[in-house]
Amino acid sequence: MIDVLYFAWVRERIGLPRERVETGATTVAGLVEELRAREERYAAAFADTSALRVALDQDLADFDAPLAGVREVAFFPPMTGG
Amino acid sequence: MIDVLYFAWVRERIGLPRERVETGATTVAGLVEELRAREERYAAAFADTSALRVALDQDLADFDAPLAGVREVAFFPPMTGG
Amino acid sequence: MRVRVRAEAFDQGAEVSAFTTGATGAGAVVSFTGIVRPDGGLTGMEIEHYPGMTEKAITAILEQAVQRWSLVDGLVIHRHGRLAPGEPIMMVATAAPHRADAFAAAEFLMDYLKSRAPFWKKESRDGGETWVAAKDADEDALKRW
Amino acid sequence: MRVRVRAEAFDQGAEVSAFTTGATGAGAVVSFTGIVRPDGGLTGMEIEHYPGMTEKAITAILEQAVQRWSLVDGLVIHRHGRLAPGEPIMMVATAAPHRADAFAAAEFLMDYLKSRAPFWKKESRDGGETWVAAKDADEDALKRW
Repeated sequence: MIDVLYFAWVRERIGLPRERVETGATTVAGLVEELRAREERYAAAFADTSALRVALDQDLADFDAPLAGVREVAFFPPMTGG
Repeated sequence: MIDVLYFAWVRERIGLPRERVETGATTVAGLVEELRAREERYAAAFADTSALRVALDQDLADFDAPLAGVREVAFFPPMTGG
Repeated sequence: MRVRVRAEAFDQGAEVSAFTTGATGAGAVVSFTGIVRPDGGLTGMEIEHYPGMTEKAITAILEQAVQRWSLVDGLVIHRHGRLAPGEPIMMVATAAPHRADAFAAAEFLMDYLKSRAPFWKKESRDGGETWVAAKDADEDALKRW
Repeated sequence: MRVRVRAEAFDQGAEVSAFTTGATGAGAVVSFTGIVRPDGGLTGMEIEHYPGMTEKAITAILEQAVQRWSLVDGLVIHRHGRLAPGEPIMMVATAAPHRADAFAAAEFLMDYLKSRAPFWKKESRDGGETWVAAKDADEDALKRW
């Protein structure tokens, strides 16, 4: 079980801010494939991963990063702080 | 007659902050020559004009600038504001 | 070195004063304040963030700046939640012996906060709400460091 | 746009607040404060200036910055007379729609004030008083603009 968080329009598109996910995926990309296959709203949110960023346990990571030992995965659009 | 002002170590070396000067010089360099010839303290202050800056009527100028119409000449070291 | 992420407004004048007073040995203090610009009929802004990661990311950016430019001190304050046009969104302050370091560190902090701290802005206008898109220029700005 | 040359201390926090409040339409406010650094046993500093020319020179520099970076507003405060270590000497503030302009204008103002505004610093130490020499680096800094 892993905590999956969504922010900004990813959160709005999927319709929830976080959920617990049971996954067999070994990488972020594998997890994205599983989520996409769930429902249309997930497929829409993850349609173009080049428009998304991912953080593993609150550190920015790449989509090919391994999930081993990770407790929290967050998906969000490019940041617009400042 | 022209007002001649001195600042910082130029003022200290010459021993006064300003004076009225009767001059026949047509350029700043000519005025400097006249002042140098006056006394040792002037010669010392104007020994190296590359270490000095000049302003004519409160605008920075060059040592070869003409004095025609100028009412106030100021000599000082390079500025150290900020 | 201090990082504050909060919904409440802050008094940037009081923050700059306190920061300067505390920065013993500094010869130069630079502050930057970002304000909600009332552009194109903007009626408000909502800033979402990622609690936990936000503080962690900003602290890492600030530590990098302090080390790289030998800062005497550094400060980042960033708001989240609902903001009105004209309100300060965030500020950074840097203190260094010399001005070039204080300026460079403040610009570095701003460039990194724009693209590497987990905040997302949503603008409200009469026509509705839209998420602000990240600019390529902001990502490119990181390359100079 | 305001230029103030004065012997009295100023409250840079209050100045930054008032400046920001007045800068309607700005998205970015940058401030710089220069402080007397207590370096190498410095006990005090005396700043001489050229009344009349000082205001004229600073106003010209500020007008140039406002025009070049489309500033919403600009402010320069510079003290003269006797200052103690740790005291603010001067400040500049710039307000612009975007951050790059506010930063560039503030750095430009500082570079020009260093070498083109008629101020001269004399430092006091136990050993006596010495006029601060202009640095080649400060003159060189002007070339980037």
